Parts: sequence; C-alpha cells; structure tokens
Amino acid sequence: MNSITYLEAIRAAQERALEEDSRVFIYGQDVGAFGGAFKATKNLAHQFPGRVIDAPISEDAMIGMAIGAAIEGMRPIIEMQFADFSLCAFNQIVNHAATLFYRTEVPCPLVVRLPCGGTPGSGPFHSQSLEAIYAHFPGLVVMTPATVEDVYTMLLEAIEIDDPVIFCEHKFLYYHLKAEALPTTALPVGKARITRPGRDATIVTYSAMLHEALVAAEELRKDGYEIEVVDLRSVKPLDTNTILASVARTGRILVVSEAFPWGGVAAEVIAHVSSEGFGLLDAPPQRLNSKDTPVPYHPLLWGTHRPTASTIISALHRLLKL
Amino acid sequence: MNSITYLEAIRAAQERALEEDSRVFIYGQDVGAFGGAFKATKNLAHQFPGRVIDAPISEDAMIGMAIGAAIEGMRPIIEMQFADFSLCAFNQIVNHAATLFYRTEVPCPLVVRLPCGGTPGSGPFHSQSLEAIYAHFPGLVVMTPATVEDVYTMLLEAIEIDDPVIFCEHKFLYYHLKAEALPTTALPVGKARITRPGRDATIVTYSAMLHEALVAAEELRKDGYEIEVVDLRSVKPLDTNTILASVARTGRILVVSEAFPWGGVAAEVIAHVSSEGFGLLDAPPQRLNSKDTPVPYHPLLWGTHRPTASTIISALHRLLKL
Amino acid sequence: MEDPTLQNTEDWTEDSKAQHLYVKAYRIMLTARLLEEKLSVLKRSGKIVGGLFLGRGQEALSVALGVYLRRGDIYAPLIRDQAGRLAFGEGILDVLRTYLGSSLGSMRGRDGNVHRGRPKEGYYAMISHLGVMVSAVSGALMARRLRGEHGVLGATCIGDGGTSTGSFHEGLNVAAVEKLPLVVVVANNQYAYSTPNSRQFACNHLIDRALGYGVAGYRVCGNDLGDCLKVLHQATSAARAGHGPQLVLADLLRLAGHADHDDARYVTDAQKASPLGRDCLLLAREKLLRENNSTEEELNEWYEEINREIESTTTRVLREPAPDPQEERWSSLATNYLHAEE
Amino acid sequence: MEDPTLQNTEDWTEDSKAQHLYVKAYRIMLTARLLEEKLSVLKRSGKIVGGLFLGRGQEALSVALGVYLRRGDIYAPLIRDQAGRLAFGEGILDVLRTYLGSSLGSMRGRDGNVHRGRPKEGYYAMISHLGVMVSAVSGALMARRLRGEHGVLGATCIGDGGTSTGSFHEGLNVAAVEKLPLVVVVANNQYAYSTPNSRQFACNHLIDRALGYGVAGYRVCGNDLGDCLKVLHQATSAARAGHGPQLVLADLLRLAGHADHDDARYVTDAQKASPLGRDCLLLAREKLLRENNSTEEELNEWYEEINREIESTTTRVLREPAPDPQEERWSSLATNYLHAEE
Ligand SMILES: Cc1ncc(C[n+]2csc(CCOP(=O)(O)OP(=O)(O)O)c2C)c(N)n1
Ligand SMILES: Cc1ncc(C[n+]2csc(CCOP(=O)(O)OP(=O)(O)O)c2C)c(N)n1
Ligand SMILES: [Mg+2]
Ligand SMILES: [Mg+2]
Repeated sequence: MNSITYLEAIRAAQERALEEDSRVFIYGQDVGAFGGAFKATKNLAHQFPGRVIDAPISEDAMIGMAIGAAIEGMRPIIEMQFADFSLCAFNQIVNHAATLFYRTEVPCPLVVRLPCGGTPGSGPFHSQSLEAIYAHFPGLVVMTPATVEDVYTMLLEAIEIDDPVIFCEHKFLYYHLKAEALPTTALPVGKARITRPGRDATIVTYSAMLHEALVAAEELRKDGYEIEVVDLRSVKPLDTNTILASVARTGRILVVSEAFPWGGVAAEVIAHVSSEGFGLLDAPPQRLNSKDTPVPYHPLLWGTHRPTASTIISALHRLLKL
Repeated sequence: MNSITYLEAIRAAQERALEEDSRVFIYGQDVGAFGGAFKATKNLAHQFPGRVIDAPISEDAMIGMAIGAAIEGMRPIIEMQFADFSLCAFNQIVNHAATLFYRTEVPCPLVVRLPCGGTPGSGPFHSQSLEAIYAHFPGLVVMTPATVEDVYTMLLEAIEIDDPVIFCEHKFLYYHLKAEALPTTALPVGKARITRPGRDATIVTYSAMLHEALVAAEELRKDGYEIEVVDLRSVKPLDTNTILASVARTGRILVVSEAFPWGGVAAEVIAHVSSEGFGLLDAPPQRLNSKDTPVPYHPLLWGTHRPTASTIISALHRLLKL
Repeated sequence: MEDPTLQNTEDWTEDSKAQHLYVKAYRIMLTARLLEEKLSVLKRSGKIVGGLFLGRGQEALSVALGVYLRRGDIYAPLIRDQAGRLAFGEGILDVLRTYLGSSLGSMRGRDGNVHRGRPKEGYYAMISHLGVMVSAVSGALMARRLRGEHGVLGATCIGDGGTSTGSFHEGLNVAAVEKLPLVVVVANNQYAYSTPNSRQFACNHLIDRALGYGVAGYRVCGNDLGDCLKVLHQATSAARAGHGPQLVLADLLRLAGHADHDDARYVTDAQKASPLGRDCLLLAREKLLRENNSTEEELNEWYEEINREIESTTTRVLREPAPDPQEERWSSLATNYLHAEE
Repeated sequence: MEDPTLQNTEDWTEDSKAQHLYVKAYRIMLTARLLEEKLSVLKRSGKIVGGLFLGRGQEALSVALGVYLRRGDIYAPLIRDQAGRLAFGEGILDVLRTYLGSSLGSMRGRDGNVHRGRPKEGYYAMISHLGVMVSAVSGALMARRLRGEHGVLGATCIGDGGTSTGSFHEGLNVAAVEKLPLVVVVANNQYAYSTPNSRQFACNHLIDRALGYGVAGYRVCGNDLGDCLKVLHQATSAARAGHGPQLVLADLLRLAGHADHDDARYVTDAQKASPLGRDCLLLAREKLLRENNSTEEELNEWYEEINREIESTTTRVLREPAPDPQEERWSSLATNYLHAEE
C-alpha cells in the first residue's frame, strides 16, 4: 500500500477484526452494502456476509442491541453516522452499557464509533466533540486517536477490551491524514505519547488538535522555543504520569481541546496537574478550548470558534511570558 | 408558616409563578392531581386548572413540548421524575433547547426540574448528579441550590430567565432541610455566596455537599482552623470572582462535589483557580468527588462512594499540611 | 395477526399436561405473593432500603411467561415480575439477599431490589429507565442467530406507561425488522404510577400497535391464569418457531400502590369492582378447588410450606454480612490494566 | 380512520378554486425545483459548504401541505421541503442567503442550509436529529391552546427512516393524547439514505401505524399533485376542526441522491421504472397542458421568469458580506447578565 488515510485505517482495522475474531460484527445505519456514510465499512458487508448489518434510524436500539450481544459474548462495533446522533442513545450508553459490569460483573465489550469534530460547514449538529461527556460517566473507556497508526491499533485494542469503548474518530482527519503503512506495533491504550519532545513548555492535546499543536510548536521553534507536545490518545483513562513527567521537564502547560470549554478534557488535565504537580509548575497552567457556543456553520465563524495553530501560538507566547 | 422544607419551597415557588405569570405551566409525569412523585406540585393542579399537566413516560417529548411552548412565549416547567430520566431527553435538551437562541435569536425559556443526588438505597439510576454534563453544553444555565431560601428564589429566577435552565434540586435535602420563612430578597443567579467566612482554607461546593462542608468546617474550628465555605449556587455561570477572592484570602482551596470525578464542577473550578489565581495559591488546589463508579445501592457502599463530612475533614487536614 | 379476542380458556381439566402446568404456575404465584408480603413487612420494619414494587395482581401474567422459558433463553423481567422470575429459576434466597443487601447476593449491594439478575444465565438485570430492555434482549437474540443457535427465545415485560418511551418503540421496531424470536408482554394495569391510560395513549387498545410494528398481537385477560397460560403458550411457541416478535397485551389491575409509599387512591372504585379488579391468585385457587380436586387443606399446606421456607431463608439472610466498603474494588471497568488507581 | 385507499383526484377542472390552487402549487413546485437546481450548481462550484439535500420528486407532497398553512400556523419542514417552505412564505432571497452563508440571512452564518427558519413567525428551524420536531410543534400547539387560541394548525414532515426514531414515537403519541391540531406528513421515498424500507420497518405499510397512535391516517400518491392537494386538504381541515392529529403517508421516490455526494445506485431499476418513479413536476405540467388550457409558451415563460429571479437574487447575495467573527457576540445565552466574559 502506498498511502493509507485515517479513514482507510479504520476500515482496515475493522476488516482485520472481522477476519480474526468471529465474535465481531458491525451494526449501524447504512454500514452494509452502502459501506457507511463515510465509507468506513466499504466492502465489508460483501467480504463478511451477514456480519455487517444495516440498522434503522434508532440509535437507542442500536446500543441496546449491542449491549445484549455483548452480554452474549459478541464484540459488536456500532457506527454512529455522526457523533452528534449518539446523544439519542445517551441513556443506553451511560446508564446501561457503562453500569453493566459494575452491577453484574458481566463485561460489556462493545465499541461505539463516533465520527467527531468539526469540519467547515458542518454546523451545530455534525461537528461536536463529545469525549468529555462520555468520560464523565464511570464505566466507559474513551479513546481519541490523532494519527493513522493510532486509529488502527487503538480500534483493534478497543474491540479486544472487555469494556464499552467510546471511539472518537475525527472527521477532519478522515481524508487528510495519511501514513505509509499500517503499524505492526502499538502503544497500549492508557499511555500518552510524547509526539514532539521539548523543553520550554508542554502542550497536552489529542485528536485533530494534535496537528494544530504541532504546527504551533514548529512555528515557535523559529523563536528559539522547544515546545513539547503530548498526545493523550485516550482521555479516559488519562495518562497523568506522562503529563506530569513532561511538566516536570518544562514547567509550563497548555492544554488544547476542540471541545466546549466547561468541564472538558482541558479542565480535567489541569485539575490533575495543579493538584498533583503543583510544585512542578513555573507558571499557571493554561487551557484553550472552543468557544462556549454551538459549533457555527459558516467556515469563517467555525475557524474562530475552534482553536487553531495561530491561536495556540498566541496562547503559547502568553504562557511563556507568565 | 412555621417550618418550611426545601421541597415545600419548591412547591411554593411554583405556586407563586403560576399565580403571577400566566405564561407558566407545569408538565411532567404524575404532576397533576397526584402532585408529583415527591409532591412538589401538590395541590397545584387543583389551584390552577389546566396548567399542571400529566405527561406520558416520554422524556424526549416532554422537552420537545416545552421547547415549542417556550418559542411561543410560554414559560414551561418540566418536572423529571428523577434527574436520571432526563438522560432520555438529553438530545432535546442539549441539541435543541440549548442551541435555539444561538441559532435563531429566539429565546427558549424553559426550566427542567431535576431531582438529583444520592439518598440511601436509591442505587445507580435514582441518584445521579448531572450538573456537569449539562454545564458542558453551551446555551444552558445550570443551578444547584443548597438551601431552602435559594431553592425558592432561584426557581423563581429560573422561570424568569430567557434561557433553558437545568434546575438541580437535591433529593437528600427535600425533607431534611428546613427554614423559618420564605425569603423576600435574593442574591441573583450567577453569584456565589460565602456561607461561612474563614481564613485558613476555602471549600468551594454546592447543593447537598454544602451541608457536609459546613459540618467539616465546624469540626476544624475545634483545631483552631477557620475554613471559608463558598456555595456556588449555580455551576454555570460560575462565579469565579467570588472563588478567586476567597482563595486570595485563604491561599488554599478544596472543591467538593458529589458528582463523578472526571471533568466535573471540581475540575472546572480548579482549572479556573489555577489558571487565573495561580499566584494566590499557597498549596496545590484539591478536589473531592464521588468515586468513579455508578452510585451503589447499599447504604454502606453509598456512604463511602460520596464525600461526607468525615472525608472532607481528612481532605482539609491534608490540604492544610501541604 | 392472531385473533385478538381470545378469551376462553381451554378446558384443561381434560388435559393433564395443561393441568400440571396450571398447578405448577399456581404454586409459583403463591410463592411470589407470600414472598412479596414478607418483603412488605421487612420494608415496613426498615430492613429494606430503596423502593419496593409489588407484583400483586400481576402474578398470573408474569408466571405464564416464565413457565414457558427454558434454560438458554433470555429473560428481562420488569418491576412486577417476581412470579416470572421464580418461574425462570430464581431462588428466594437470591431475592432476599438482594432486598436485604447481603453481600452474598448476585448484586453484592452494588444494585438492589428489582434491579437484579444474572445476565450470564440469560436472566437480565433491568435498569430503571423503561423501554431499554427490549433492544437489549433483541441484541442477545441477534447474537445467538449470528452464532447459528436456533430455538432460543427472548422475552421481556413492560407496563402500559413504558410503551410511551422512545426506547420501547425503537426496540420493538428493530426486533420486528430482524424477525427475532422475541415475546414482549405488556401488562396494562390501567395506570403508570398515577397516570391513567387516557393520559398515556390515544388508541382504543394497545393491541392496535401490533399491526403497526408488523408483529403478531394477542390480547389476554391478565388475571385469568388459564387464559394467560394459553396465550403465552401460543406466543412463545410462535416466536420459537421463527414467526418473529409476538406482542401480548394483558388487561389487569395492580392490586397495590405503585410502590410501598403509594396508596393508589387514584384507582377508581368502578375499576376495583370490575372484573379487572379480581385477584388472579384467588381466581386460580378457586379454580383449583373447583376443577382440580384440590382440597383446602392441600392448598393451605402449600401456603405453610412456602412461608416456612421464606421465614427460614429470611433468618439466614439477615445474618449474612453486608458489603464492606473497604473491600470494594471501586472500579467500574472489567479491563484490569485500564483501571486507574486513585 | 379515513379510507386509506383514496387515490383518484377530484375532477378539479370543474372547480375553479381547486384549479387555481393547483396552478399556484405547480408554480411553487417549479420554483423549488429550479432553485434547487441552482443550488446544485452553486454547490458544485464550491459556493455552498455543508450538505445539500434535494427535494426532487417530493415537491408535490411538500407544496400540498404548505399551501394549506396560514399565517399564525406552525410549520416545521424537513430536509426535502423546499416547496413547502416557499408555499409557507419563505422567499428565495432567504434561501440563498442561508445557503451562501450571507450574514444577512436569518441564520447569520450560525447555522446553514436546511437548518433555517424563523421560529417567531411559526417557521421552525429543524435540528438534524430526526423526530424531535414532532413534539416541538406539539408544544407550540399546546401553548396556543393554553392561551385560548383556536383554529391554529401545526404541521411537520418526516421520512420513512425518521419514523423509527424514539423521538417521533414519543412526539406523535403525546400529540394524540393531547388531541392537538397537528398534521404529520411522512414521505416514504422507500429509502433512508441507502437503507430500504425492508430494513427500516416490518409492517405492511406505514399507514398501519395510525391506528396504534389513535390518529386519523391517510394514504396518498406522493407524486400526484392533485391527490396530494386533495388529501392534505382533508387532513389539514380535519386537524383544524379539532379532530386531533392527522397522519399522512405518501409513497414516492426521491429522484436524487440522499445528498449531493450520493449517486443513489441502491435505488432499483424496477423502482425507477414504476409509477413511484415518475416525476411529480412533469406529471403536473402534463396535466396543466392537458386539462387547464395552459400552453407550452405560458409554462416556459414561468420557467424563464423564475430563473431570472433566482439568477438576480444569487448575484445580489453573492455580493453580501459573510459573517464577521470579530463582530460575533460568542454567547449562547439570551439573558445578558448571565453571559460570562471570557
Ligand atoms: C424513562 C423512565 N421515565 C420515568 C420513570 C419513572 N417511573 C418508574 S415506574 C413508572 C410508571 C411505570 O408505569 P407502567 O409502565 O405502566 O408500569 P407499572 O408501574 O404500571 O407496572 C415511572 C414513570 C422510569 N422508570 N423510566
Ligand atoms: C437521529 C438521527 N440519526 C441519524 C441521522 C442521519 N441521517 C440524516 S438523513 C438520514 C436518512 C433519513 O431518511 P428518511 O427519514 O427516510 O428521509 P429521506 O432522506 O429519505 O428524505 C439519516 C440516517 C439523523 N439525521 N438523525
Ligand atoms: Mg401500568
Ligand atoms: Mg426516506
């Protein structure tokens, strides 16, 4: 293979899981012969007859079905057409799937694939980043892969994990992000990655914002700053060890997330760092989120609503002067 | 009136709103002749014929109805039988009600009353504290009154506000908390209250945990510590000014919340304080939440799952030594 | 769709198998009733915390589903299904352990009362949010089909109020699309908490929904054990034979409050006096005395026997340890390496 | 329930009022079609961002609801309701402003494309999540009733796929319980995106749902403007007269992809060749030529006229300013004193 997109890696991971594990099946709207709204299941219904199944427009029932199947020992993958529609299944996810193991000691191994995040023109209902609200509920694992390699290995691991996994894919990365080949090794879920080592400040981020952060870090190199960039990979569990070790090196932290500001990943990371790593900090920890409004439709508004390399650069400059 | 409970104050506020504002009506399961599962609407259907209306078991439609009515200029109050059931209406609340004003410039003045929080034996599905997940979404106001007086004046204000309000009542306070009379003046929503002034450390908290915090503060007085206790009253908006001013006085902060730990009110408050008030801190900011599991059924487990005066006391002692 | 007006019971006195089943079902109903009476006493004396929802008046319907379920089937009962649970194989020991919060119960104090089950044994543990179990059982049936298992049955119960949930609608629709071997029993006890049918739906009878889902529908007299056994036999057989979901609509009255604290004053006198208001347990007992050559003595002996078992089990369970918070793992994840230490 | 097999159109050539309405509706359909063709061109040339969903093939049904709505009514259209929107009074200026992201459009760039409306004028702005508008319109109708207003009508549309949502079920059930003056039009275009009816529901025809909700049901030929006008007249009149919710089920085919990027290869040739596959606009045009003494020249003149208006409006809107992020208030609250500064 010459160049594999983030989306293709998702397809390939599902293909491999279907091939290697007879407990795996895929359920979602238009995932069958049509191959899914984003083509993440392209050809899979043909390759694995009867195991890639079209669902009605019934998100609540889709998750309910997955719970029952998971109890019976299957490994269902549920594709939501957009992350935003998973909110119609919120009750089944957070009250039924997430509590099952705690209550009954029977595992509930299912994966909910959420096409997340903003793209220009997608507007309030096709752009949301929902990792924070799922992570708030006990019993869920929430993954937020930022690279082609991670989306592949983490999806495979998500399928293997005995717990319900909320798998946040970023639509902005679907086509743009490419890699040469699929990875053969993987960092386990629960470990963050230092994507770019640095010295002067740490950016903690994940998903599409990783790439904005890397651009910003590169830009600051021109001014002589070495910015360390930590990719969380999963927001629950959160790898506080890696974060704290990075802050120990740099003394400064900026957390960047595309999600709404109130109580999200950025708040959680900062709460950990300031409680557990207070002495490591040379400056107040900072965060950068989207604005506190629905995600606007117009590309010009959208470009201002979410953090970008340029707003990250400004935030870093402020942080470095604090 | 001799002694008014928290629950009675809720009833009284609704009675007054129905009396003074013809736009107000109440909709919810069993709120009519029956007076509601907790009797918060007792007698109101009789006093205000046709304006206190029983709903089917359809939380999504209950909120949808309220949205339409609000657009038409009414002021609906929706009673959820338990906060936990509001998750069946999550999509209507966060995607429809919360986005309406931003999208259309038409206000959506509705109040969703949520009987929240734990009581012994209520278990995973009748005990949740959901303020954090609602506060995460732009467009909602989230109130968490801790006293009889506040629950009365804040509910009246919630009804007057032009935005959707998530009104988190605490079931544990319904019968236990009493006041001599209904208040005649009110602190506006958006302002926190210093319930107990102090000098050595600040506890920021809200709802039922206020009372645990006050017990803990009193206990620490025996050791010569003066603990300031801040009652947030509303978690969105969050009164960061009052919090920062308190931390400026005490140099130490412990945030206590009954909700799940990941990304909740405690994380949000600490993120603000450490970003904006870093220099005020003499010690790392600390938080105390419930444990990261569903709320257990058994009273003994429940008593350990949530923060209590005794775990707050321990946390304070640790904080004071940091 | 099956004839929705089935009412007259087979003349089972002629048929010893049916007779045997009737007797078995009666005994289970009696156990459920006596067990719940004990639970009420325990609740009043403060030994049970949390809500106590009684199946009083609904035992015939509940047991009639339970007796047709087999090992390997999936059963997701609801709040008023003590009789069905016993029929499916639940022991009174586990019931009492859960209600009394024993750490030896299947829920180990983490959940309680009606929210119990043993999902690995096909006995699902309901969550409170009404409607969600329909799709969960459907998913289990889909899993069995994907694995090539046949002859499996899934069953769940819901109230008149529960049919108004979006979750119920989505679940039943999906089951119909997949033509799954599912039986959904709707106990229309005329009220959802205090809310009468007239404020819950506008169709003439909930049976009218069957056509719209494209599933078989049955109407049954919910306090007539014979009728319940007959109709549930048809419905469970049809589902097992591959005819897709079967929707059974029973009319009855709840002969208790919604939960322990409710005096159910909203139930009208006319309803109480109507045939709906008759007690299924008494009706079945009368029938046994009349048509089965059972004697008062015999039936009273059962009563004593069951009560003795309930009493001794209660005594035993009351001595069992409560869960110990210090011993709790306080993790909600099954995957060990993802469990964050505090 | 109304006769669900109504098919033959009134002989409206005898009736000048009906004839007048038909002509008016045709002209709106034509405007919708031409406007959407322009939108397709603008989309291909990159001038429109976000999804473009076309009503092609559904204009007759959509317009037939719209023409019976009055000022003061509530209308919540869905993605394929351009014709109905125009009939309800939307101007093409506002359509183009929204699609082209002009800051002068009703959504000011905050939302776009089909998610537009002017709720204060009874024209509700849909959210993407299917099903939710049913209860929202119902709530508006409840509000009007609480205020003592009568004769108001609420109307909303949904697809075959949308009927599977829990939200649709809860909304329609609640409307039926409240006996609200609501018309719900279901456009069964045989597919939800790529998913055929056979994977969406199991009843013979969605009309079978009406009975279960206890509402009047109508079946209509969705590409026959005459039939649509006739049936929607009945349904809207009945709702306005206080007979509770009316459910109109139309069969038709979407003559375009689900959205701009979809070639709809999953639609079978047999379906395309069937009566369902006929273009409602052509059928209406033929009928006008045949029975209305309309001439080709006349109809072509309309075509030119409408296109001229679309072109000049497009030119105008393309010069209008985009929203300015610096000018944005970036607050989602209406209550000023609660707006936290950053
Ligand atoms: C989604 C949801 N909303 C509200 C409740 C609260 N609740 C518990 S039981 C009940 C009434 C149920 O009525 P019905 O379904 O008729 O069953 P019954 O109690 O009559 O057996 C309600 C409203 C719930 N459990 N789930
Ligand atoms: C609750 C929900 N789930 C998923 C979607 C994504 N989605 C948008 S349109 C569509 C298909 C709709 O089909 P149908 O209701 O038949 O309308 P049609 O497009 O055929 O007009 C889907 C699945 C959605 N909008 N809402
Ligand atoms: Mg009932
Ligand atoms: Mg369709």
